[in-house]
Amino acid sequence: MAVVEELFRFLVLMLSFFGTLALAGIGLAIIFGIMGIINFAHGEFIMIGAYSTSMAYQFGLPLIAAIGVGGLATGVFGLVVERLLIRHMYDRLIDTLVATWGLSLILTQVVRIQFGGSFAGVPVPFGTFQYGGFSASMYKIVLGFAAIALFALAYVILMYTDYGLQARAAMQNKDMARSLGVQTDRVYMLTFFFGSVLSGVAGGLFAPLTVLTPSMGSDYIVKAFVTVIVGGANVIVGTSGAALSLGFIQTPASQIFGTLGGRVALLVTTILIIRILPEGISGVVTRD
Amino acid sequence: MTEDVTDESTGRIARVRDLLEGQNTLGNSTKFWYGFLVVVGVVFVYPLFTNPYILKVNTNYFIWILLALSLAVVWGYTGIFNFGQTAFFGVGGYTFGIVGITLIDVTGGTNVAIVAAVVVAAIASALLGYFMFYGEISGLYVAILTLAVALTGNLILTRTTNTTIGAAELGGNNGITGIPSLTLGAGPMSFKLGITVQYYLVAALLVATYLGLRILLNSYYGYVLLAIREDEDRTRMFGYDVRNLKLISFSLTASLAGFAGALYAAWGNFIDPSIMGLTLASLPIIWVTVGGRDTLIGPIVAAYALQSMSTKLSTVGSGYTNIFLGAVFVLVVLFFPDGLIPAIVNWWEDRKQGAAESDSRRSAEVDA
Amino acid sequence: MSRETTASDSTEKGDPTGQSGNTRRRFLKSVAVSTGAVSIAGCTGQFGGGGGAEPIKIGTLYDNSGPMGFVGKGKDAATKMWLEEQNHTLLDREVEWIDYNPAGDNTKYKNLTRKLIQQDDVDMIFGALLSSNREALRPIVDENKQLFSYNGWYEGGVCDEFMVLNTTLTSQQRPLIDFMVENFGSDYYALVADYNYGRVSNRYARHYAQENGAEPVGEEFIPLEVSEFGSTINRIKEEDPDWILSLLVGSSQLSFFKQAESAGVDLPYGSLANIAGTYEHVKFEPPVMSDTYSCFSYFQEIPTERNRQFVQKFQENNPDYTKENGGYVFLSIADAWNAIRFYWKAVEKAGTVDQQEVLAAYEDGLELESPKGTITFNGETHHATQNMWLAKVNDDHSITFLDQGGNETDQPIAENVQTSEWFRNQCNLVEDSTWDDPKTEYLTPDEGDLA
Amino acid sequence: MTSREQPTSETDERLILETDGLTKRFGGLTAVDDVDFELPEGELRCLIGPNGAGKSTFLKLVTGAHSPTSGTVRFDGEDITGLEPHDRVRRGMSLKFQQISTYQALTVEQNLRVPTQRIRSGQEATDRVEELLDIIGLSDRRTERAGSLAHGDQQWLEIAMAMATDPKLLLLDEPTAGMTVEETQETGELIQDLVDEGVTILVVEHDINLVRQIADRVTVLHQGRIFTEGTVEEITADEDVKRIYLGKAAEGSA
Repeated sequence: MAVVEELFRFLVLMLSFFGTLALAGIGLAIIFGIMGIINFAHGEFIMIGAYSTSMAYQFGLPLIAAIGVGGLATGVFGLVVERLLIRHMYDRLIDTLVATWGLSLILTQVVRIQFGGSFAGVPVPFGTFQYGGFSASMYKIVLGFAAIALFALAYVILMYTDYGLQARAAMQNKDMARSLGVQTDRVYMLTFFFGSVLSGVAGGLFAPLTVLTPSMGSDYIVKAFVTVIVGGANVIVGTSGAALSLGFIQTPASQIFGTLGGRVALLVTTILIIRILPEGISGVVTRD
Repeated sequence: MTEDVTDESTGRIARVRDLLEGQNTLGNSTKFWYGFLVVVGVVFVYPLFTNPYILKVNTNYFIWILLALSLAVVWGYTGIFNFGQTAFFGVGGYTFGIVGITLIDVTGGTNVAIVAAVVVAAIASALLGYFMFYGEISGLYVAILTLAVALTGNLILTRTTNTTIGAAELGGNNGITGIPSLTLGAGPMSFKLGITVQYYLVAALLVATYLGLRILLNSYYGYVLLAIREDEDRTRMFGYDVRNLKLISFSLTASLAGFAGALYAAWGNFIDPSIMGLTLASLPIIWVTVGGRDTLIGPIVAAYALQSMSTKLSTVGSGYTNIFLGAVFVLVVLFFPDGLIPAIVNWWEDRKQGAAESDSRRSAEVDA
Repeated sequence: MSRETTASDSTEKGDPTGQSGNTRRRFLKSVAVSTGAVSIAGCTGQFGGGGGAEPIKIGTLYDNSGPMGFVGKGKDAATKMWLEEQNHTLLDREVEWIDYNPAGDNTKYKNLTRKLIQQDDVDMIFGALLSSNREALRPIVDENKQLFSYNGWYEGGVCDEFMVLNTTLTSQQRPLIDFMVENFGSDYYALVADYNYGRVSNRYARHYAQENGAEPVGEEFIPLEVSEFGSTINRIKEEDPDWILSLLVGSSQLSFFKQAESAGVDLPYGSLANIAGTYEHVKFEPPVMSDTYSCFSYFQEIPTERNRQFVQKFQENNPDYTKENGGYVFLSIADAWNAIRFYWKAVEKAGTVDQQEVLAAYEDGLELESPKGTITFNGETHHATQNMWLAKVNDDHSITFLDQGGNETDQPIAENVQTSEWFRNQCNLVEDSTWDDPKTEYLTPDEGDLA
Repeated sequence: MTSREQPTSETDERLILETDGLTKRFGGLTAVDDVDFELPEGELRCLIGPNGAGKSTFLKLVTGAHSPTSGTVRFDGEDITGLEPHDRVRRGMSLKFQQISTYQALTVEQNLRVPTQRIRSGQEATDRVEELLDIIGLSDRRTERAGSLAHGDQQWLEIAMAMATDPKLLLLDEPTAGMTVEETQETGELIQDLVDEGVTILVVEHDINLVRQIADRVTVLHQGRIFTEGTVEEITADEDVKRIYLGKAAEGSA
């Protein structure tokens, strides 16, 4: 196997692991990073994104537009959840965790009753990427770049919009931000909406690759948690850095030890990183 | 300790009550103790009126309550958010299963298995505790780390399809079957516990654990744990070795969870990896949150109520169980942030002394 | 069914309480061949038992929610259809159906089994989906000497006095391995769901392959939650096998097929775990599953007249299971249907619902005309024989049945297939086990056993 | 206000606290720069200096919250540089934090019980709690939650809690922050009562009135180094001290 093909194999695998972890984690990271709360129903938000994307696709929209619709639908849903529930428990980490856990139980069962066990899927677009003897799913590569694009979008919004400025202020010191006139409640509402949209888009991007079932969210909640913990509080750099490094560890591990090895390596790395870098990767980045 | 003025004549009862009561636990009035005796009475008279199923199911609920108490102490009182307490519950259960099956023919009893379960849970939790608390890990990261440990345990246990330790086949996803019931004594003298006796034993253990914890929490250690929960730095500057105390609290409560796990394995003659899964890991958290984080009574009532409700709903055969439970969690956290039981107690006290001057126990947002 | 956790749920829209919610129409016009046969052959003795006294109680323990919810609902629907067809009467006594939902929680399985036995005092229990559910409740069944029917497809091995089983065992799926080796070659790559069902089934598969002189070029044990198959697909391409053996189970693992399709893998799949029970050919859009061969005892598409009527009647009762609604009448439904009908025959043969006598009727051998064709209950092993069909998924995801040579047929590829010889040698519940001194084992072959 | 006469001479007095070349660097910034500090037993020393002079860091080095880059800390004659904070407290040191650190959710009585029970038990502990409640005048509000107390009461509660371990050296970090003038005055008297009981006290403080009211001697820190030491009168008269405080453009560098 020529070296180039080996390199391609590694790169594509790396890209797809990175894409999966980053997409799974970005929505959770934004909400956790800025609002300091854990959305335990994050997996179900991804599921809603996937379901609404599939619905839009069945309706006849092209995949890209369908994913947009999926993201928006999840965003609106997130807004409703934020206004009804999350608004009453800002900064109460444990209570939001239990409340959103209850929400995830409700969502999974309601979707099961409403749409049944599984839902019509979305075909995998773009066919195969060929290079010499090496071939891989083009969509996997697209997924990796989509993740990078999504992070860039989040970075731009956080860095160059006034919402972004206020959000970062609230992230550093909520009381100080409030005393400087930042309507933190409004910022939190927008942040939850923004996080939900990203989760929905992630769900839409995952839809072609998996089977849509009410309990598909549970596959992603662990991945998202791992990425956010390792990433730490800093939303953009931390999460993307974590997805990159974890992808870097999982790729060879799964190549050599098989998929089980990859998963165990992922969990063990998380445990070690928490021990060595209590604030995660972003702790290192922002320290000096 | 303010002495609750009782007209108890004999000094002995007053002295016992003095031990049991204190500011750190709910229920210090004489009326409470009468209520307590009534409940214990009902529990011990119940077998005469009901069928084995009800006894067996209630034994199961008592075991869940022991698990809830272990979390109430480590999280409610010490502020260590142990999301993986069910990992030690599972360690206890599996150890009991392995040692029980291997030794049941040798010693004829399961005493060694029970001790082994508690010891292994203690050692495992001490190692993890040392790794965390001497590594300055705290708050949310303790929760995530303990959950990660539980999920990893689950992952590994499901891979034990053809692993055999001692005489016990771990059986991967199917778990260990054929675990002996609680058998006390040894050799020819051993006595296998029937359903009713098991019910009484577990009920007695639960009452003893509750009273023991009341004494502990109203003693020197109770104050220290509360102090650690409130402000570690302040407590350290009073001369307490906070890291060591957290390790002790974490390990003791994990051993209690391991003990409960052993009882669970003996109760069901079976244990499988789902014991360390995500769903079960969240149950104790929910019992303590719904019950109230700085009481013992709260988690007890919440664990019993929620588990029996969940069983009741499953007999209705509807798919609405999860929706109902989910709604309960959301509503309780929304309207009773300090837990249902403290809210009821406060409501009761407000009503009794008239709304005005009751000291509001509505504590500030107490975040672990 | 011994698959674990996130198995894909089939479509069963409609609210859970009223099943499909349509009115309870009587199917007078449906050709009641099955009922006819039962009433003629069934009532040997006069109507025994307590006459019209208190009702006969039947308990079912099928998940209505949780990852296996779709399987449980299908079995409930089949049970409901049969009871309605029988007018809820058996031996002229009213039949009361107690339906509990353990929702996949093993502790609930234990509590509810005990409740059915000790509180509701049922005469018969049908239940458990995964092997872990069954193993959780079996000690209670044995302790209380309760007749129990397990009808989920699994890796085989239950040899228990009080348990009667009728479902597809991996050991009965040998024709698939012979067919794949004969038609595609002896190098195959095995994808195995890493838990009991997967591992034991893989042992049978490898044993049968080796008997055909074939060897796996790769065997990968994949955790159930994995949905990322990049590295697996790379390895398959590297090995370049003749065909792929699929023992993939659960919604996460099924994403392999989509990812393989998009990565340009176009090898034939020989599947011991797909199509019949989880109807991927309905869920995925063509050509993801094209060129997949599956060998099971039941498919909705089985071309016999009896099956066509069963499917039509079932879909009328439960519209969610029609193709338009993305549904499918899958294996577990047929197994539940046969399970309750076997019980009906046994009770009518014994003339009473006394469990010991009903079991004797079972052990004496029963024959049942079913949508799967004629199947017989084997007394020694307490398992029912199966007719195995070999299905091929075409490019448009339609199904055609093949014979050993690969030609289209409307006959099963193997009839009256028993449990494996290894199991039969060790499990004889007629000789070695009695009601009072019962044999209650769970025998799974270790590595060397089958050779 | 009883005026206190000066301790005669440094040498033969037993030193409760002594630092030798104590230095602490955070990356490029040197917060505490080669400080030699001596605090004789029974003295009430005030530590003052403009913001960023290194007062808090110095205190953290003494309590062990930070470990020094170089230099040693001796307490009651023993080198405690390597000791954990709780070991230092067990040797007779006690601290009142800068921000109020009472146990908000616990009652006043529970707050006092935590430090008291470490060195006393049973009835002796209960009596000591009663005694402390009287000193800070909160006897009749013992069951109220500390969080619901007024700012001044909470400061006093924390001072009483710091006293409950019968320390040889009491470290007070801005004990009168956020207090009214009368409250500051009363706090000064409370601190002086404690000194009469033979406790050595080191107070980090900005309020010059309080310093004048209670201090035996004053140490002025500036840019991590001891700028000058002396009695209150000497310090308040010192022009240089004013300059570093007021930050006027100094002629030469300090």
